[in-house]
Amino acid sequence: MTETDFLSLSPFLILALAPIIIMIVISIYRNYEVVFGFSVLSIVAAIVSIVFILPVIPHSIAPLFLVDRYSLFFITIILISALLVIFLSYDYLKQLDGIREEYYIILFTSTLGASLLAVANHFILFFLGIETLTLSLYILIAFEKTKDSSIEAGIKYLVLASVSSAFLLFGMGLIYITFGSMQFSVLEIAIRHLNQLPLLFIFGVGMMLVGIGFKLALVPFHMWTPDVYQGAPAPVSSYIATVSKGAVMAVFIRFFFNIRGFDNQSIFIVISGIAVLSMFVGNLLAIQQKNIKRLLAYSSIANMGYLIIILLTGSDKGIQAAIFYLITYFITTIGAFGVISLLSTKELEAENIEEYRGLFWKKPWIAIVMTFCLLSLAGIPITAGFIAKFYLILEGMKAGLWILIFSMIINSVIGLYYYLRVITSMFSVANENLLPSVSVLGKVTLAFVTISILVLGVYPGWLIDFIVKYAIL
Amino acid sequence: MKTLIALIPALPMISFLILVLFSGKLSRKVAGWIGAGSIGIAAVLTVIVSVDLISALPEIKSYQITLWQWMSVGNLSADISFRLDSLSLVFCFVITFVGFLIHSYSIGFMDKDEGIIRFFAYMNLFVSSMLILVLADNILLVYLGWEGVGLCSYLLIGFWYKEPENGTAARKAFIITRIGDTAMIIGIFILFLSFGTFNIQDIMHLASAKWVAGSSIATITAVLLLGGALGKSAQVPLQTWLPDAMAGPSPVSALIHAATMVTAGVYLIARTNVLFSLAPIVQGFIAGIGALTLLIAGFSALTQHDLKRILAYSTISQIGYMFLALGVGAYSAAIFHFMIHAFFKALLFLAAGVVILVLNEEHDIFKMGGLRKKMPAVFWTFLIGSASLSALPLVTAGFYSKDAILWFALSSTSGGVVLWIAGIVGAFLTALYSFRMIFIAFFGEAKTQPSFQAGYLMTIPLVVLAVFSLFGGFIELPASLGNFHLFSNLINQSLPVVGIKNVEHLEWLFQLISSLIALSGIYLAYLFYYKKPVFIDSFNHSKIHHFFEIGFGFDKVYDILIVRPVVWLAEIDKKDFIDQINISISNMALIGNEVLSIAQNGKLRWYLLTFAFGIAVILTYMMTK
Amino acid sequence: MLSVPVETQILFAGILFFLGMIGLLVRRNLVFMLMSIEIMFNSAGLVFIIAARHWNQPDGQVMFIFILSVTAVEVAIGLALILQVYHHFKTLDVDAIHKLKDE
Amino acid sequence: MILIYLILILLAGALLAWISGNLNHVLPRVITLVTLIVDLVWLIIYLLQTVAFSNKWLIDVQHHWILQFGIGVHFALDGLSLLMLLLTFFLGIISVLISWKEINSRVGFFHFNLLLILAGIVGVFLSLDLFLFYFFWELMLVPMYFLIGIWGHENRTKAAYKFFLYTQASGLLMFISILALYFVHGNSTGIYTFDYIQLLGTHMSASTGLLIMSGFLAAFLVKLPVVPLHNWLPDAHTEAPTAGSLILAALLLKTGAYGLLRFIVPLFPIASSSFAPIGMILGVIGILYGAKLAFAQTDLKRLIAYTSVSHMGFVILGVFSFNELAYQGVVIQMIAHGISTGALFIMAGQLSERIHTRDINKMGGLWEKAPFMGAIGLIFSMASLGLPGLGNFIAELLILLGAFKSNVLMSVLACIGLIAATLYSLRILQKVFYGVKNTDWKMNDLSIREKTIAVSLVIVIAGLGFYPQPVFNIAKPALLKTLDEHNEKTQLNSENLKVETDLKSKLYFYK
Repeated sequence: MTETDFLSLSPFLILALAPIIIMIVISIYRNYEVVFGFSVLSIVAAIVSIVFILPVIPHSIAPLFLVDRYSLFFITIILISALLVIFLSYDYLKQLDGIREEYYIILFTSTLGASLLAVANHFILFFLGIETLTLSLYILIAFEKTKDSSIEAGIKYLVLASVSSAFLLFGMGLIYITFGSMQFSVLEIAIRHLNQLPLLFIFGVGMMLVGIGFKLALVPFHMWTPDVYQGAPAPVSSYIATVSKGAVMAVFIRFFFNIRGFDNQSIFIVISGIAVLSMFVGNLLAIQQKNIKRLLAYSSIANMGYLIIILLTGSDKGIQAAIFYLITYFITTIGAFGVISLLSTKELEAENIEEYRGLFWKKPWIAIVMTFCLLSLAGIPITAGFIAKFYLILEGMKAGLWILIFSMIINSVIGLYYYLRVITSMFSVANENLLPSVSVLGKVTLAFVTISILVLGVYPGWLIDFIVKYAIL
Repeated sequence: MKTLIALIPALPMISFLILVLFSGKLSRKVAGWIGAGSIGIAAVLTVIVSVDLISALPEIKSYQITLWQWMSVGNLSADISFRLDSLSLVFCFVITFVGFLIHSYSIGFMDKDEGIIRFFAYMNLFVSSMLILVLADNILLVYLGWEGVGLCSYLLIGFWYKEPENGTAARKAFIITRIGDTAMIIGIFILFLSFGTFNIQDIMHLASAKWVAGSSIATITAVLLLGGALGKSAQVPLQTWLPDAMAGPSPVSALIHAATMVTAGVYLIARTNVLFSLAPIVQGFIAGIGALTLLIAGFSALTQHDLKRILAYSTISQIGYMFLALGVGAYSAAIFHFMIHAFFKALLFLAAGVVILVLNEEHDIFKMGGLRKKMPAVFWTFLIGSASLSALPLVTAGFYSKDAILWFALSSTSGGVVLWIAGIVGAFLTALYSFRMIFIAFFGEAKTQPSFQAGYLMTIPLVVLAVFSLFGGFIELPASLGNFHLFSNLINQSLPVVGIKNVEHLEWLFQLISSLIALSGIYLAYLFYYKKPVFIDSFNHSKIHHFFEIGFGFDKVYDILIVRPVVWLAEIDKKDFIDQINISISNMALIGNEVLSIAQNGKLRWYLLTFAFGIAVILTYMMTK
Repeated sequence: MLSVPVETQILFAGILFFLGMIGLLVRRNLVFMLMSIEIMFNSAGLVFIIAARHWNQPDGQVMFIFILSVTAVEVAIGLALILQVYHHFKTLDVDAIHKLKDE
Repeated sequence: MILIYLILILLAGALLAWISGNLNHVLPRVITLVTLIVDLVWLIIYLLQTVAFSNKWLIDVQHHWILQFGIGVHFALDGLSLLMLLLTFFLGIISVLISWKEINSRVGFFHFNLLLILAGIVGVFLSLDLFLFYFFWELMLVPMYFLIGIWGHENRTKAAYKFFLYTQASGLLMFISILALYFVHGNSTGIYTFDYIQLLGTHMSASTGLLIMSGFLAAFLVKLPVVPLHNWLPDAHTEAPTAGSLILAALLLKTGAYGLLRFIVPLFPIASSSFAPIGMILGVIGILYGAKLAFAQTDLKRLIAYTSVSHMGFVILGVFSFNELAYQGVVIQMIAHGISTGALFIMAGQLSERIHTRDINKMGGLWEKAPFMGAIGLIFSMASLGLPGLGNFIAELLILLGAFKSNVLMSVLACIGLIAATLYSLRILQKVFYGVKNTDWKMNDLSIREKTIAVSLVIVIAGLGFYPQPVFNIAKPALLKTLDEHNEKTQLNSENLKVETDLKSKLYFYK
C-alpha cells in the first residue's frame, strides 16, 4: 500500500473510524448531542477529504478498488444524502426513548458499505459492499424495537434481502466460472471479442439482476418495499430510498456498462420488461394508497422503473442523465420523508394522508416543501424533477427507446394523480389534530431541499456541467 | 344632404342609447316623447331627403355616404355605408312615418305599463335596425340590420316576459327566422366568394356580367337568399312563427309584424332582383310560394277566434301577394302593396290594440260584439282598414295596390292563369274574413263592456292611417282607371319594369271580376256572420275548420319532424357519452390498483413465492432465447 | 483423482441452491427459513470454490471466506431479530406476521 | 427586456400578494390589481413609444438558459401575441374585480395563484423557445389546479384532477414531440436547439411530420378543447370559482388556439395541410356537439362551458382553412369569445352569489329583480349566438367565409351551428330571465363595481363588432407571416410532387 492508496481511500477510512470512535465515546460517556455532532463532523470530513483525492484520480488499487471521478461523484452524493438523513434523524430519534446513539454507528457502517459499492471494480468488493450496506440496514429498519411494525419490517427485509444476496452471489459465481475473473475491467476485455455471450454468463447476469432488482425495488422483486418503508423509521426509509438505491445503482451502472449488457438482446428485453412493469405496478399500486410512506414506496418503484431505462441507452450521456435523475430523486425523497419524520411524534407516525389534511393552512412552509417534493416527483416544471425527467426522456429518445418512453409518459400521468391526492388533502380544509413543532435543524434541512429543488428546476445548467465533467466512467 | 341620410338611422339609435343609459332617471312620459320624437324627426328628415332626391331624379339615382370602414381583411372590405335610392326611400318613408304614428300611439297605449322605457328603447332600436337594413349599401350591413330587427322582434314579442308563453313565442320567432337567416348568410358567402365584394350594386353588376341565367350557382344563391326572405316574411314553410308573435303588445304587432319587419323579405328580393332574374326557376318558385301562402293564410284567417291572430294570418296572406308580385317580376306592384299594406294593416292592428286594451285583454272576437256603438271612432277606422284590406273597389287604396298585383299575376310575361286564380280566391277570402271580423266584433249585441275610452293619443294615429288607407292608392292608378303612374315611375328608377304580355286591352275586365269577387266576399260575410245561417255552425265544428284553424297543421308537423327529434337528441346524451370513456379509463386504473393491491398482503412467504416466480420467468426467458 | 466435468459440479451447486429456495418456500418457521438461506449462500460459495478449482485461482477461495464471514454476521443479526419477533408476536410462524400490508 | 420584466412583475406581485394576505384581505387585491395595471400600462406605453409595427417581431429578447441542450430564454412579441397579452391583462384585471366579494378565504393565496396563472399564460404567449414554451405551458396548470381545487364548488376536487390529468397527459405528448423535433432538426443540421426560429425550416418526411405534429396537436386540441378531448372542460369550468372559469374560458383555452397558429401551422406545413380535412371535421363536430350538449344542460355554468366547446370549434375550423380571412376570424374569435363567454361566466357567478344555485330550472323571472343584469345577459347571449354588431359575429363571419373558401361542406355544416347557438343562447335567457320568479329571493341588481365590469366588457365586445379594424391591423403581419411560412412549404411540396409525377409520367412514356 502506498501513500496514494491511503489517500485515495481516506473517505472510507474516516467512515470506518468514525463508528469505532463513537463506540468508544459511548462506552465512556453517553450523550446524544455529542454523538450527533461527531457524526456530522465525520461525514463532513469525509466529504472534504474527497477534495484532496481529486488530484490523484483515477487511481486503481488492484484488483478491488477503482477510485475515479465517477466513484468520487457518487460517494459525494451518498455522503451528502447521508448527512441530510442524519439531520432529519436528529429530531426523529430525539423524541424516542431508550438507546439511540448506536443508530449513528450503524448509519456509518451502512454508508461505508454504500461508498464501497461506488468504488467497486470487483465482485468481492461488490459483494462486501452490498452486504455491509444491507446488514446495517436490517438493524436500522428494526431500530425502533418497541414497535411491532419496525420488527416486522426488519425480518421481512432480512429474509428477502438475504435471498436476493444469495442470488447475486450465485450469479457472480456463474460469471466467474465462465471467464475466470471477478474484475469488471477484465470481464469487459473478455467479452469484447465474443460474438455471442455464453449461456452461463447470461444466466449469471440474470441471477445478478435478481439481486440488484431487489435492492432497487423493481418489479417483480418489489413486494418488500411498501412494508419496509412503512415499518422502518421515516429517516431510515429515506435512507433506503436514497443511499442504498443510489449506491447499488452506481455499481450496477459500472458493471452493466463494462459487460455492455445493453448489447445483448435478451438482457435488453428483460430490463425493458422490468422497467415497464415497475412503472405500471408501482404507479397503479399507489393511486389509492392512504399511507403516505407506502405511497412513496410505490412511487419509488415507479421511479426506479424510469431510471433503469437509461441503462439501455448505453451512452455516457445516458449515465449523466441517470445521475442527474438520481440526484433530484435523492433530494425530493429526502424532502418528502423529512416532512414525514418531522411531523411524526413518539406516539404517532405521520403516515396517513388524513393527517396531512389542511397542513397548508396550519404549517404553510412545511406543506410547501412537501408540495414541491411531490411536484418534483411528478415532474412538473420549476422543480428539479421536471428537468430530470426531461433529461431522461431526451436520452431515451436519442437511443430510440420509444415504447419505454411512452409507457413512462402514461405513467407520469397516473403518477400525477396520487401526488395530487396528497397535495389536495394538504390544501383542503384543516382538521383539528395537533402537529409537533419543528426544530431549526429540520427547517434548515427542508429549506435546503426546497431551494435545491427550485434551483435545479430553474437553473440546472451548472449541475449538468458538473456531471458532464466528473461523472464519467 | 348626404349626412342627413346617416342621421335617419342614427336618430333612433341615439334615442335608444339615451333610453338605455338613463333608464333610471327618465320619467315615463319623457321617455315616450323621446322615443316617438326621434322617429318623428327621422320622418321629417326622410321627407326632406326624399324631396331632394326625387327632384334630382332621374339624373342622380341615389345618394351614398360612407361613415367608416367596418373591416378590411385581405380582399374583403366592408364599410358602414348607406345608399338611398327610390326603393329604400319608400321603405324609409313607411318605416319612419308609420313608425312615428305607432310610437305616438304607444305613448298612450303603454301608459300604464311599468316597462314603458324598455319598450321605447326596443322600439327605437328596432326602427334604427330596420332603417340600417333598408339603407345599407352592402349586403353585410343589410345582414346586420336584418339580425338587429330579428333581435328586436324577439325582445318585443317577449316584452311581457312574466308570461312564459310570451318568451316561448319570442324564441320560436327568433329561431325560425334564424334558420332562414343562416341560409341567407351562406348565400352571402357565395356572393362574396364569387365577386369579391359585399357591395350590393357591384354584386348586381358583376352577377349579370358573370353568371349565366339559369346556372346552378345563381339558382343556389337565389334559393339561399330566398330562405332568409321566407323566414323574415313568414312565408310557407317558415310562416308558423308569426301568429304566435302576436304575444307582443299591439303596437309591436303593428310596426314589426305587419308594417315593416315582415316585409324585409320583400325588400331583400327586390333589392337583389338581378340574382332572381338570373334564376328564373327560383323566381317562379317565389310566385308559387306567394300564391300558396296567401291561400293557406287566408283559410286560416277565416277560422281564427283571436282578433290579432286573424290579422296575423291576414298579414301572412298579404305578404303572399307581395311575393306573388315579386315572383312575376312586378316589383313596383309589390312595393306599392307593401306601402299600402303598411298603412291599413298598421291601422287594423292599432285599432285592434285599442279594442283589446279597452276590453281588458279580451282577444276573442266572439266575446266582443256590438262595439260599433261603444267606440265609434275605432269602428270607423277599423272599417276603413278592413275595406282597404278587402280591396273595396275604387274607394280604397287596397283596391289599387292589390289590383295591380292581380293584373300582373296574369299579364306579366312570367305570370299565368293559375296564379291569377289563386290571387282571386285569396281576394275573396280576404274580403270574407275581414268582414267576418267586422260583423262579429262590431255588430250584434255587446258581450263585454269597454272599461274606458281611448285617448286622442291613440285615436289620432288611427285617423291619419285611415286617411292614408283610403287615399294612398291614388298615387298609382291603372291604365284603365286614370293611368297615373307616380309611384311606379319612382320605383322603376331603381327596379326593373315588369314585362307585360299583349293583353293590355282586357285589363278592365279582370278589374271588374276582382271587384265583384271582393264585393261578393263582403256580402257572404254579411250572410254568414251577421245573418248566421245554420250550416256555418256545422262548418265551425267540422274537421276542416279545425285544420284551417291550426294553420294547416304546420306546427304539428314541425313539432314531430323537427322539435321533438331535437329535444330527443338533446335529452339522450345529456351526460356526454364521451365522458364515459374517461371514467372507464380511470376505472381500469382503479381495478388494476385493487388487483395489485391484493398481492401486497404482507405475507412474507407469498412475497417469496412471487420472487421465485419472477426469477423463474426471467431465467426461463433468458435460457430459451 | 476422479474428474468430474465442471458442468456437473455447477449443476450440483445449482441443485443445492434450488433446494435452499424450496426450503425457504415450504418452511414457516423463521429459524428454518434462516437455515435455508444459509444453504443458498453456501451453494453459491460452492460455485466460487468450483470456479477457483476450475481456473486454478485463489480468488474463489478468498471469496468463499468472505461469504462465510458475511453469513455469520447475517445469522447473528437474523437470530437477534428472530428473538425480537418472538418477543413481539409470540410466535416464529412467519405467516402470522403480516401487520404491514395494503388495506 | 420588457417581456421578461412583464413576467417578473407578475411573479413579484404574486409573492407580495401572498405575503400581504396575512395582514389583511384588501391588500392582496390591491396589489394584484396594481401589478396587472402596471403591466398593461407599461406594455402599451412601451409599444407606443418605441415599436414600429412592421413585418418583423415587435420585440425580441434572447438569452441562454441551459446551453447543454440548446435551450434558451427566447421571448418575442408580434401582433398575435400582443393581442393575446392585452386580452390577458385586461381580463386579469376583470378577474380580480369579480373576485372582490366572492373570494373571502385565503385571499392572499388566491391572488398568488391568479397572478401565477397569468404569468404562465403570458409566458406561453411570448415564448419562442419550445422548451420554455412547454415550461410555461405546464407552469400554469398547478396554480389553476389550486384555484379550482381550493376555491371551487362542490365537486371541485374531481374537476381539478380531471383538468390537471387531461392537460398533463396531452402536454407530455407535446413534450415528446418537441424533443422529436429537436432531434430531427439536430440530426439533419447538426444544430441541437429548441429555438422556434431555427426549427422553423426543419425538413422531415411526411410521416415523421404527421407523427410529431400529432403530439403538438394533442396538447392544443385538449386545451382548445376539441371533441372528443373536451371532457375536462365542462367539469373544470363548472366547478371553478368565477375568476377561475373566466380565466379558463377566456385565456387558457386561447393558449390552445395560439399554439395552433404559432406552432402547428408554420412548423408542420405539409403535415398540417394533410391534417386539415380532419381538423375541419373535428371543428364542425365540436361546434355541433358542443351546442347540442349546451342545449341539454341545466347547470348554467356547465351550459356556458359547453358553448365554449362549440365556439372553439370555429377556431379549429378557421385554423385549418389556411387563409387570411379565417385567421383574422380566429384572432377575433379568440378575443370575442374571451370577452363574451367570460361575461357569461361572470353573470353565472353573480347569480349564484345571489341565489346560491346554478340550476336554471330553479331560476326564472329574474329580469324583474335585476334588469341591468338581464340586459347584460341579453347582450352576451346575443354575442354568443353571433348577432351582428358584436365581436363574435365578425369572428364567425370571417371564419366561415374562410372555411367556405377551402371547404364548402364543412362551412355549411358549421353554419348549422349558428342555429344551434340560437337554441342554447335563447334557452339561457328564457330560463333565467323570462317567466315569473318562482321564489322570493332577496336579490339585488348589480353593484357599481359589477356594473363597471359589465359595461367595460360590453364596450369591448361592441367595439369589436363595429370597429374591429385595429385588431386586424395589429394581427395582420403576424398572420401573414404564419401563412407565408405555411404556404411556401406546401407549394414547394406540391411542386416537388408535381415534378415527381411529371418525371414518372415521362419515364413511363419513354419505356
